[in-house]
Amino acid sequence: MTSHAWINLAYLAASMLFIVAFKLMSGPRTAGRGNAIGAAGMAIAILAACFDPKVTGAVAANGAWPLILIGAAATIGGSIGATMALRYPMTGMPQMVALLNGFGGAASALVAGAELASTVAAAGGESASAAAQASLAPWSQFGIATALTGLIGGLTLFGSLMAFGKLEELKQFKKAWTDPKRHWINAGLAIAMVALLVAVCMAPERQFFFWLLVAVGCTLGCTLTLPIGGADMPVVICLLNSYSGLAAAAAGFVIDNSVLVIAGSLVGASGLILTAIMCEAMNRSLVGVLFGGLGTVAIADGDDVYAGKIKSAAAEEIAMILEGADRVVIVPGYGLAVAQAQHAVRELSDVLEARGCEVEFAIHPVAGRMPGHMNVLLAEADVAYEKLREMDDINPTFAETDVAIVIGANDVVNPAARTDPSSPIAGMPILDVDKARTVVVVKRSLSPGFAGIPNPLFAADNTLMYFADGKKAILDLTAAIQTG
Amino acid sequence: MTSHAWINLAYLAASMLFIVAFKLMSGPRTAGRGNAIGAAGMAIAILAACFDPKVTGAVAANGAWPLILIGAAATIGGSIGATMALRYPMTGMPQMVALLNGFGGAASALVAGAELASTVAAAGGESASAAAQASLAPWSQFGIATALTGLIGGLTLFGSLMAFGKLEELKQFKKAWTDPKRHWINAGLAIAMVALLVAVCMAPERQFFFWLLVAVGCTLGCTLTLPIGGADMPVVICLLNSYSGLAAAAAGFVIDNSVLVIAGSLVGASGLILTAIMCEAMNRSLVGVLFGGLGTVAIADGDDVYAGKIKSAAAEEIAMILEGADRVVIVPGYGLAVAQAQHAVRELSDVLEARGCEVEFAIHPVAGRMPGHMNVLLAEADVAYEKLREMDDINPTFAETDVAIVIGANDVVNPAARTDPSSPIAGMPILDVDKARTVVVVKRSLSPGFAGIPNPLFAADNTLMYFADGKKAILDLTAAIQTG
Amino acid sequence: MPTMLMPTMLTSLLAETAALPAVGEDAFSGFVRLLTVFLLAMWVGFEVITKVPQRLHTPLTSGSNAISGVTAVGALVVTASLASTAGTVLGFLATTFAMVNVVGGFVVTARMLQMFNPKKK
Amino acid sequence: MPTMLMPTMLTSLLAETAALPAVGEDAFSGFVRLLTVFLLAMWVGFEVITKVPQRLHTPLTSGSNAISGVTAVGALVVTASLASTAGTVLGFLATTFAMVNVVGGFVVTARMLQMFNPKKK
Ligand SMILES: NC(=O)c1ccc[n+]([C@@H]2O[C@H](COP(=O)([O-])OP(=O)(O)OC[C@H]3O[C@@H](n4cnc5c(N)ncnc54)[C@H](OP(=O)(O)O)[C@@H]3O)[C@@H](O)[C@H]2O)c1
Ligand SMILES: NC(=O)c1ccc[n+]([C@@H]2O[C@H](COP(=O)([O-])OP(=O)(O)OC[C@H]3O[C@@H](n4cnc5c(N)ncnc54)[C@H](OP(=O)(O)O)[C@@H]3O)[C@@H](O)[C@H]2O)c1
Repeated sequence: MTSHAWINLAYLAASMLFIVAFKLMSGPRTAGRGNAIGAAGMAIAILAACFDPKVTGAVAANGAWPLILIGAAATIGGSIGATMALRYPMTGMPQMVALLNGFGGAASALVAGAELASTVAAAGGESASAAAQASLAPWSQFGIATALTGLIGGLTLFGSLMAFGKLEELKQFKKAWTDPKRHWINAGLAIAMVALLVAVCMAPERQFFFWLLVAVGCTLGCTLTLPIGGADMPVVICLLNSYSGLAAAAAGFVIDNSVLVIAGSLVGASGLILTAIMCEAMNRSLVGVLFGGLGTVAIADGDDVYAGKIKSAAAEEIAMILEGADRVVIVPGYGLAVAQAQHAVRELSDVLEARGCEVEFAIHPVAGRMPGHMNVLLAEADVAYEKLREMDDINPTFAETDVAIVIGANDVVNPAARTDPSSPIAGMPILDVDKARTVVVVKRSLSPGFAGIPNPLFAADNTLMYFADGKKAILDLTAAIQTG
Repeated sequence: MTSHAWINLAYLAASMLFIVAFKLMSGPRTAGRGNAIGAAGMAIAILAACFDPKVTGAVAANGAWPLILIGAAATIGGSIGATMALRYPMTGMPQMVALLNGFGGAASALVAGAELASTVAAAGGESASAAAQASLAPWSQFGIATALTGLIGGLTLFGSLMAFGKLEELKQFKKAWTDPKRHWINAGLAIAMVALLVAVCMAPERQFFFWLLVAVGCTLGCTLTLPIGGADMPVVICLLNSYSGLAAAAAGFVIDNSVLVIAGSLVGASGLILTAIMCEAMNRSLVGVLFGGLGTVAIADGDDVYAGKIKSAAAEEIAMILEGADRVVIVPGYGLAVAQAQHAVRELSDVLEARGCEVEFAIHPVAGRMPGHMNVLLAEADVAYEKLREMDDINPTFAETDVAIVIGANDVVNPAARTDPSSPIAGMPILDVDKARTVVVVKRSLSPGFAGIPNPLFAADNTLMYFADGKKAILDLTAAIQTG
Repeated sequence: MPTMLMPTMLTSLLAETAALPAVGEDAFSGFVRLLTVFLLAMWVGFEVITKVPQRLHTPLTSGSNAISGVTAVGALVVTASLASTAGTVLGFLATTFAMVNVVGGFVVTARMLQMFNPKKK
Repeated sequence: MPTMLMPTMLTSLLAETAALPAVGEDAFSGFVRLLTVFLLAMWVGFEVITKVPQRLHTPLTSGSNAISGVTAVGALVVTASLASTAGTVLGFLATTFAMVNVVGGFVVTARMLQMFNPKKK
């Protein structure tokens, strides 16, 4: 409340820059500029914060100490962030985003805790401040907002950590936690949460309640995320992203600062929208994702499905088939990212095109482990944007395709989604590669994809399996074509 | 500032309803609901205003008087508004909207004046209020906002009145005011405006300056609108609509009320967007519209264009041509509205369809005197929505059209827009009726349309003129087909 | 070392800022708050309206015109507060005009939109 | 006549409202103001983001993630105000975490987007 008006003006400018950033980030051509403008807005907001009367007051009283403190924290945090961002492999972007997201939630919860500690300190003692005492009144904006920030922040932190673990495929997270007891545990936590929310709102000065509430939030972050199947993780990350925004907005109510409220709610809204768009792309309901997990559907055993029907082929054989092909569609999946085969694939497509063959890439919206994952990888390898075709666009053309080369994709080309209503991925729109004259599937084994289910495509009459690591397979294949 | 918080909450609810209303009003299916929700929001805002502490204080001090006053004003205003809205003929909607818009601007200017008078009264006298004195300080928010409200409000009022006069085709407004002296007059007014703005901001308590500023605004409303050609009036109305919103928003800064600010800026933004969309549809630049007028381009004389080339036909002859037609496109224009021929046209299309002929309507975006004018009229006559085709949609089909019946349209089918770069309507996209096998033009004479220029279409080889009042012409034609 | 001067300068800059008088602080902060609301609402307006179909322009113009009559709220309050004779008279006029705009605007829009409604009979 | 009672009742209702104590008025009004900003910004967010092309989801998620690190503003202030030891320590942690989020988020987004840029070499 007590801040010089021009600081508020700077915050307002930062808020507007954030909106502009969002606007630009949602267009393919302008996204880079949007990101830069977002960063500029952040710089303005942070600079303005340094001139906050509370900060200037502390500097006037204590000299450079406060500045050294925040400088140190910013340097440490900034370097960790920059290092992570620059070092983490591109295939691991989803995990990285989840982790950063968790840190944002943690920061909001900690801000609420710090504000609470400082306000309690200011309300007591000799020079007790009336404003601080008013903040600590039952059901004050400060109290309610503090409680919500702590809860959402904790939930975001641990939810994100779990998502990180699952996406990083740490073995502790390999299996979704489907113990039916979890419903009881969650119910108990929900009751505790409500009770503690009320307690913090009624008596904000009891910091113990606050931290207990944060702990409940953290636990809920785990128990709610663990049952969700890995295939649904991108949805969860978007949702957690939204939560981290809401936590920042709630922190804005704690410190009565509109830039936090605006930026936080922008993020909150965009996260919700992205979540909805993504659910639609995977043909799942949000509620289903959040509470369903992958359920207990009986999953057909791979051995039954594949028994005796698998035809495998080597590079030379496939090269011969490709020589007669006029149109080839390449279908990349998560395996492409694992094998880092994007450059190899690009070369293959160049070679095929040089021989007069038409080559296109079919991009499934949830191929990989993050929406847009394949686009990022293939763009890295300089594949022309026009050749990346979206699902609805390219599906009708498979019937006129001579060879579909599936590289490390599995669930997104699983015809069971179309044919088997009891399948866990039933109803998910898939790429209809099985309609192509010949299907070549490059993968290392018959092991299932993310959803953990067998794929009848591998046993189809027109399918040839090409067992090898993705990159090696494609390099060999390219060589075979060039020598053949 | 001194208002009970729940009133602010009601204002907030009203603001959100306004946003929802705008959202719904921009979809064809939901527009009616949007309008109703907007009205509900307004009701809430007005009801909340009755509980404003200033009002309740006055009621506590003076009994029912204040309520009777506002009740009387609301009743008078409401009944005038309702009567106008219900009585005014549908063809006159554009004028009606312009008029209502002017009243909105006037109201905002008057609110600013009233607030100023009351504040000056409160700042003086025995029980001088410090808050009122602060409001009257130089360059206070109150002073600046009051000045802007008065200026924009006055400009909106008189600009709208001029637009009304032009659209109503009052003879005083028949010719655009193109006296070159007007630039000097406007420059003088602009200087006076700036000087008075500064004067009001520096000394808000001098009410004389304020009213002088309002007068300058009113004059500018006239001098800026009068030179603009009637054909550009819809753009002007949209722009004035935007101004009335901005005036309301500025009034919100005067009385420190966020519902005025939010609703006003919504209207301001939407008006600007509509203006831009409309300029694009007419292929004109906004600056050109505002400062260009129709210019002094030498306009070809009608007699030269038409000399000896006009072929006119009677109902029976046209009926015979229509009997052999498989596809007929009806092109309505402003004359349809004047003749109120929409029902007759609908009947004609029914009769033609009953004989197995395909009938469609080609709707030019600026046909009539208001965007959407033709849609409203034809919808009134129950023409199915699917049959109303937009320009870009239907233009390619004229080559396969046997007969194009142009009813009271002129400028929107004038091929000079395509062929004559010196024409005042050069570059405006038009309906390519001249590509149809036969063109029948229904109008009363060879007099020009809104832009005041001759139309080479009338002299084309494949054009037949059918001179008569629109409604009578169509009724006769229908009768001729049925008897023929 | 000149680089060492930077923190010192920043420290004293910030410390001096603290000593600045907070003149007119509240009034201006209030303005920034309203400005925030104004800019956000403008943005919402821009976003919501872009891409209206052409045929809805007329009803949208008249509907938004009705909403701009929200100035009635200010008119009501200034009239009913009876703070000065001039204010009350002007307020009375303002209320009347605003209500013409509000009622006329919503009714005329409803009338127009009804024509789009196929089930009107 | 019962209809005549209405205005009388309204008058006394309004008159009584005036006498209500304005308890907590400022605090709650402040809340409503922030709530207004919150709702408007949410709306802007919804409008701006709908219909992002699929392939921008990842950079958009990470970019918006970076913006949610705006909580750094609050963290900085509470740390540097040195109001209590616990507050400063917690604030220090909060600042660190927030800056990881901010810097990491923007850098990673820039890195991703660079890959979409055809002129990158
Ligand atoms: N994009 C998103 O937003 C997102 C995020 C998270 C989860 N998901 C889920 O992830 C799945 C994505 O489907 P997807 O078809 O892309 O992938 P997938 O179903 O997970 O299948 C990946 C396949 O790649 C193969 N593979 C792994 N490493 C390889 C290597 N080095 N060389 C060659 N092949 C390799 C694997 O088989 P081998 O082990 O036999 O080689 C596996 O069958 C869907 O279930 C989706 O719902 C999507
Ligand atoms: N839609 C908008 O937003 C809007 C708004 C304002 C202005 N404008 C401008 O208005 C023009 C619209 O073009 P338009 O082609 O629709 O109309 P127009 O060019 O104004 O022509 C109208 C024609 O209708 C004829 N007419 C009038 N009364 C008639 C009756 N009772 N029976 C039969 N015919 C009658 C007139 O000729 P006779 O007198 O010989 O019968 C005239 O040629 C454009 O210049 C446009 O820019 C558009």
